[in-house]
Amino acid sequence: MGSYLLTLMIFVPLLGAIAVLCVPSREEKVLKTVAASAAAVPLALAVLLFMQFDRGSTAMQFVERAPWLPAFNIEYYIGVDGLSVPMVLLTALLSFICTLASWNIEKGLKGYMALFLLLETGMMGTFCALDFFLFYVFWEVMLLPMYFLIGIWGGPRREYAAIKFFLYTLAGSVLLFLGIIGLYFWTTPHTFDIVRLAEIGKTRPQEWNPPFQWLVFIAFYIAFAIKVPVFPFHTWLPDAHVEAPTAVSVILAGVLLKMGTYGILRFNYPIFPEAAQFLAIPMAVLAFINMVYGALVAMAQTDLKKLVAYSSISHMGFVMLGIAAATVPGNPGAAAAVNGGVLQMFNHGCVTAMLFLLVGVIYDRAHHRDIYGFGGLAQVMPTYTGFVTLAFFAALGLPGLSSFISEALVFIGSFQAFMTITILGTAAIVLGAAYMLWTLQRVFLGEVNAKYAALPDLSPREIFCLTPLAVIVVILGLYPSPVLDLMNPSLTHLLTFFW
Amino acid sequence: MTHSLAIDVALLVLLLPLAAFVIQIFRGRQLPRGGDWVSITAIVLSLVGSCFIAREALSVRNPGWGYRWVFDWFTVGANHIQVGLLIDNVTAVMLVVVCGVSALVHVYSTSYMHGDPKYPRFFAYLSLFSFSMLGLVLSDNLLFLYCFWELVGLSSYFLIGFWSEKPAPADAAKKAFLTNRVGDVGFFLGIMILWTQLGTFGYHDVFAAVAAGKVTGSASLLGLVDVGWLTLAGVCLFCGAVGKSAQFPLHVWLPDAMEGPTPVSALIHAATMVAAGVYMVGRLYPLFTPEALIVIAYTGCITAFFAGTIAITATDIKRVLAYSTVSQLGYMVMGLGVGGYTAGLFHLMTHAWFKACLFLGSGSVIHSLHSQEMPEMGGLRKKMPWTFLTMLVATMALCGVPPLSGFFSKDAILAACLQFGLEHKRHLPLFFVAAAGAAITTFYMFRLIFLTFFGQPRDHHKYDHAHESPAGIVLPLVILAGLSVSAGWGGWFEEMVQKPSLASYAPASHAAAALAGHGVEHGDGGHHSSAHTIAMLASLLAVALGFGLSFLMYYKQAISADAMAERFPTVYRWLKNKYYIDEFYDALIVRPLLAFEEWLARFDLGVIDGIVNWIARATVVVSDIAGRIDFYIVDGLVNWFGDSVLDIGQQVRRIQMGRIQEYLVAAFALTLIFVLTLSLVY
Amino acid sequence: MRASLLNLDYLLPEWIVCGTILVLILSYLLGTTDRRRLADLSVLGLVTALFFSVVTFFEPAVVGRVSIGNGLLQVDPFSQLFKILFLVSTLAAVLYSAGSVEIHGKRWMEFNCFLLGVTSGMMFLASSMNLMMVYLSFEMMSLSSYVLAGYTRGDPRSTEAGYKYVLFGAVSSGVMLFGLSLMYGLLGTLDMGLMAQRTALAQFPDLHLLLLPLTLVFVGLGYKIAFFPFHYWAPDVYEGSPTPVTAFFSVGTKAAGLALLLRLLLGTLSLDQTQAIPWAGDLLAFLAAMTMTVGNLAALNQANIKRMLAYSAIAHAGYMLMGVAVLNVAGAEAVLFYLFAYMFTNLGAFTVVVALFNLYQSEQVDELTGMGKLFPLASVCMAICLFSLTGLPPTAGFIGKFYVFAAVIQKGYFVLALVGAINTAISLFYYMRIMKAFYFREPKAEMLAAGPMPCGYNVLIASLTVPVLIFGICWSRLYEYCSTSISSLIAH
Amino acid sequence: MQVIGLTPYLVVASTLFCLGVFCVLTRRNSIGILIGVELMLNAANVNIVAFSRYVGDPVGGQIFAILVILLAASEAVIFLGLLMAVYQRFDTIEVDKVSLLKDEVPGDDAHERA
Repeated sequence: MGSYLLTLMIFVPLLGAIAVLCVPSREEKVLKTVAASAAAVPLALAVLLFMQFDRGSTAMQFVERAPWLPAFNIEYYIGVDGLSVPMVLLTALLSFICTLASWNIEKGLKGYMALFLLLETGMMGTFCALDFFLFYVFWEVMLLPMYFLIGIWGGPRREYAAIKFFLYTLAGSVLLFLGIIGLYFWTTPHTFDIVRLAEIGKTRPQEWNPPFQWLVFIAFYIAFAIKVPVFPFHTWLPDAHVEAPTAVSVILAGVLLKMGTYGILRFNYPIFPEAAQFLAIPMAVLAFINMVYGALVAMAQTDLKKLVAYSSISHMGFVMLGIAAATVPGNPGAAAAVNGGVLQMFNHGCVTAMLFLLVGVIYDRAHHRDIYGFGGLAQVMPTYTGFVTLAFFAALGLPGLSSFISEALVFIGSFQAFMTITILGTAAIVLGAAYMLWTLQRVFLGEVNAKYAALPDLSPREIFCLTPLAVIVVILGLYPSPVLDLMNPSLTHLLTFFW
Repeated sequence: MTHSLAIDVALLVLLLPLAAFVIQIFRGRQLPRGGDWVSITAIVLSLVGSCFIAREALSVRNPGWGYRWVFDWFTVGANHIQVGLLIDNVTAVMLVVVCGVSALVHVYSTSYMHGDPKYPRFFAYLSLFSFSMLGLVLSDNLLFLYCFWELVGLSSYFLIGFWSEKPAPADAAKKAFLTNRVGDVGFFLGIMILWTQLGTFGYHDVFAAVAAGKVTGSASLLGLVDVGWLTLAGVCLFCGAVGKSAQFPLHVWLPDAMEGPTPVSALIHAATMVAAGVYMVGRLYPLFTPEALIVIAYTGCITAFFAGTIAITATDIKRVLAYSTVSQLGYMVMGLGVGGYTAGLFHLMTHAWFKACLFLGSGSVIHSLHSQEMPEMGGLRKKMPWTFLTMLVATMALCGVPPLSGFFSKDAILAACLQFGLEHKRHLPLFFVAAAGAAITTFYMFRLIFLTFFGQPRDHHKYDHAHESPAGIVLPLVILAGLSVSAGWGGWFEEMVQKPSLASYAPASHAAAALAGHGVEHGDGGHHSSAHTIAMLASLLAVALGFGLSFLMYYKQAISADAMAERFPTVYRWLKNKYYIDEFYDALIVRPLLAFEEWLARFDLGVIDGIVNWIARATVVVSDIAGRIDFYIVDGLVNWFGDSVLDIGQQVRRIQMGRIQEYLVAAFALTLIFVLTLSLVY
Repeated sequence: MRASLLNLDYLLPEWIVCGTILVLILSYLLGTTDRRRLADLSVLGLVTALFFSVVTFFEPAVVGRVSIGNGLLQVDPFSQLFKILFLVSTLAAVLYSAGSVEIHGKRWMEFNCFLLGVTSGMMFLASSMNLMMVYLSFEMMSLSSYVLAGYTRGDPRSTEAGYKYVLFGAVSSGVMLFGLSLMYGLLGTLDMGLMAQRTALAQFPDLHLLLLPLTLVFVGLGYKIAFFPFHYWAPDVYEGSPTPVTAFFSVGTKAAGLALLLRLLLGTLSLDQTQAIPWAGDLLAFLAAMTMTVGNLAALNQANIKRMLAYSAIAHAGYMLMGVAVLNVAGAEAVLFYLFAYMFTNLGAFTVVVALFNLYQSEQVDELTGMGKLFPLASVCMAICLFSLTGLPPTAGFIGKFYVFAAVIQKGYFVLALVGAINTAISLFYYMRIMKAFYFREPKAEMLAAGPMPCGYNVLIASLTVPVLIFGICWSRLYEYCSTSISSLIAH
Repeated sequence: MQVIGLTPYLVVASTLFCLGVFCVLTRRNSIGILIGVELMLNAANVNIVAFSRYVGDPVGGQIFAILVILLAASEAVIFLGLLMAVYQRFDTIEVDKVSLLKDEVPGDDAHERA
């Protein structure tokens, strides 16, 4: 058992997409069922993976490899370690939830679902690939459906947002592409094998001379930074998030942003530990800017969705800070920082997914998202308000909810490494609370806006979508070990690259 | 009592309110009576458990008594992050205080909140608060403490903003949470410093490591001052207390928090939560270096005096009490700062009873009058005798009239201040300010009593409708008044709660070094010093003075308060406007910050995005001349070429698109350039 | 190597193509004027030729290279692979034109004959081993293509296209011929095999003297391949020509030029082995960079799909030139692979353009909105083709780009690689402009009236797009063939 | 007997070629351009014949030369044929006037000078 688990997980959605295409488009019920079940299979498999994963080992598990292009040593090589399993879980969960959340799509449901499932294949593949070439293929495959999902089903400025997203990401990925090829030829024997490249990075980094290391490191970094997104590459994000339909925003913020930091941890660090160490401070400064700048700009937004989008920038800054701190030699908190960073990736994925789903709920009902345009919704939609409150407080890092532990770990772990940055960065905590509470007050507290006095509360389907996330947020806040134990060995192993 | 039994009881005490919260939040509406009995049962059971633990503590009467229980929460790297419970004398007392006040407030609320549409929700929040507060008291390490610290803030947010459909409570709730967040960030920084230095969160481990001198080195602040890590950690941790215990300059949220329902004010903003800061300082006492303690002492002193003066001019009954609370918290903090560990915590405990009583009493008045403004009250003692009596007792306790409980605790603080002043002469002003503060306290408290209960009714309409509150309200008042009287008797507290010595945590060999490194030891202002007598006299004098003045001004009206206000307009204005602190924050922080955000957002849209757009536009511009690009580049080259080299310029006068010949010219010209360049280069 | 005059059987594909021309003329004279019937005939001929090209590709003797006509021609895997490429693109062009409204029924036979004439010229060019033969076949290809460009009589734009094409072509081939004559003098022989032997032995007094002749030859090739600065004619001619012709030009003639370029640089002058002409690589790299930049930038603002694809074709010539510029086996293999990928992709995209033009008589991007809704299959295929043109996985275009970039980076031309990468990003913008019109906008009311897409076009579009995907996922076999071809080209 | 060396032939050929190029680039009249092209082709032919003698490959070179003449003729035919068509549609054989196909750049009409 398990030998084809990852392959199944990656390609079942693709089969689902094909199946969806075969269903006549007027059979909406059937379409939805097929799509949801195609997304449910990877979720079930991911849970199986979660249970069967050997938490004691730092090696790649569930490895499958087969030659693809022997001439270039390109392989179909997939596997997971403690870093990818949480991401795979997140992807499977959010994809499933999002297929459900998209049931109210009106136009072109068939195409939407097919693209969505294709997107899932891309995401799963990206997190599982252990061959650089394969990784790149999945990385790009993800882009295409995303472009259409934003461009066709998005808001009024969808064309602009879609092309902006696409261009930004592609600009990054061509750099990545050049870096991958360069790395291949500068390694003897030539290889795309990520595991082997990491070994070389650890045992004989002199394989690559310093200017080359730097060039490739920076090329990779920019590619991933665009995805994270790191200031000043972030401007695609608000547009894309705001224009995208709800479920796509969820995937964008919940999964795609994580690919940036995942890439840095998976490629930049193990392959070029020296360059990573050298660039730790610039990376931390960027992380700091992300945290504080994102929070400040979020505060100034009047569009609920934009606010959430900018809060993502801020929260991804925490991740960046954590992983930057992991490279500093002699930092006693390195393990805490990197664990915190990756846990924050997972947590932010859940929390921001909730936030976007919730914004989608209100948009579906009121057809606008102006923070000033509501008021007193707490009385009109109590259940909804309950979920929002939970999500907001999770987002601002309240203890007992998942983000707290990850943010605390990041700060604690980064303190020794970047004292000033960390201290200044705590401002983001206060600012985060400020804009969240401010929004909460504007939208939910105060007098009921007569215009929205009759809005219906959450439907069972919406509750069904939100509940799993809420449960995870609470459980991981109380007891993060299930996820932390998963990644701790792998991440601790990663730290050995730095000293 | 065995170890495991004690822990089990403690866990039960902690988790019962949580269970009640969960039940209430999901099922409250469906339960009979809105489920208030669920919460009440839970908290009463917790109280029983607390008493069980306290009885054990009392029977042992040993300062070293205690149980600890830890478990691994999670692991990062090789670090096992642990959390756990700690039961010792301080905890035991705090448990009883928290559960006691909480239980009484629960009972009180059944009457006070009767008929509110969100009645079940209120009890849910009360349970959540009780859970958080008990966790805060019981936790045995910094991280866990911080978690509950924040949760307490959260429940406070919910409770202050309980009537969220009105703008003022919602604002106040937000303000409270954010102000606290600022302090909490400091607190968290302190935790970070300690963890970075020591790699542990547990109190015991931290103390042991500090005692062993493991925290070394210093941080340079802005390159100006070098501060020892330990001192810095202490000050940072204290920031948390500044926020939560409403110390200057973060006290601004507490008066606003009075927008919440009165039981909440009594429970959270008088008796328990605001005392958490004081409790935390006491809990981490061995950590604080003398330098840190000086900061603490002066912060407390400033707060005590400053809040007291504001209370003089306040007219809202709850606000007077709020400022009084701030002031009393300042006393406690100051007590701890000057080394009066026992005194500070003692005052915490006594203050909890009488301040809860005062708040509930004021709630009773508000409940019957539907007004909080003292100028609209007067002469209520006949209409509300029970309320009047209990409040009077509590006021006397607060002012420190012997032999009520406040007398003992306040006296202990004054004594500690005096003793500290005597030991370190330049810190003697602390004592005088404290003594003056005691007089001010008496003055404004009796002003409250006189304005509310004596004299002629000033608003007859309201007066006529006034009535004594129901038993659900009166009963807690009576119990609390009783405790206000008696809690200080018997000297049990001093016996049980004694200042922990850092040396006791140190491994033997390090003890001496640690003591040496710790510099001046703060003496504990105990009863046995001569300072005590002087302090007691000063205290009594202050009470007499304050009462006298108040009596003259507000009962006899021999001195006109208005005249005084006219006589000292500036002073009055500053006091009335709370020293303009809120305005100051607004002007200096809130507005600039908002402006900055606006600017940043515009910056993001205009500049960063603008640059990107500009690049895009530039590309489009480039592409706009895309059709021509061949030609304009070629054009220049060709012209130059034709005029100077091949002398065909006369023929190539213009370049127009679509003309095949010009294509050819361009191609040839470029070919020639290539050939020439290449033959020159190679 | 079988060297004999009598190896004519290896030229079977060429004979078949030439024979098809005769058969077409004959059957027309005998009264078969039906376009469908004639199309069947020429398709039959082309498929047979294709079949024999494939067969000869695998023939062991061919792998060992077969010399024909006393060294005038040589049949080797390199030439055969190119012939396959030519035949496939001709097949597509024939099928386009069979249903095209631009080519009038009565004159369809002539058109088809010229088309096959171009094809046979290209096929001979791929096999040429003698400068004389090179010029002959080059002209054979060119002369027929001038006619094709100006074929639509009623449209002055078509005439203009033909006129411009012939003017530019005549001048370029004249310049090339002058270059060839100089080469002949310098190397002392017309036989490219002999030249190869001499270059390998470095028997030339001074290869630097080749600077001028080689540059002059580049002019001719540059015009065929349409690379900077000899690309100016391309947008105008592509726009003016009938769409099937444009599609054919953008693939077939480009490939023919590349075949000659590769044979000349690698097969004849052995530039991969000798460092005798150090500037060749740098010059080509510069031209490559310029070509794709100019092509992409100019394409950005085009509203006419045909013209946009013309500029895109120029840009792609730049990418292929990148592979040539590295002057080694890896680069040449990359170019071959890229050509195949590009052929399927570009033909696929053009099929959609042709089909839509037939329906709407429009080539304007902004008019063809909402096609995704009206013609799902064609639009999806168009999307795949455009992604492949951009170079996104999992399409053949990506793999092609991968090989080219790999070769360039391996060689150490980092700046070139970077320019190529940036260009890839730029190109996305205008390709996505088409996608935007197709998918993000609603169809115009008048567009709804048009009938369904003819089934034949759907089949054609799909069968050109499927290889794009297949070669994007399992491409190793195709790559092996490219390798075989190149090794037959450079082994001496 | 005095032997004329290779150089004079090359000089003649180069001159011819340059004249051809000049002609092509400057003539407005399409026929003039055609003549220029013919000049270029013949320049090449002079080269080929001279070289064929010089490198001792009389047959190949001469056949090549004849072929070039042949191809030049057919090229001229096609050129003239298309020129006829141009004349029918544009009423001119001035090369500059045939410019329907171009990049339409907004605001570029301003350049339409004489």
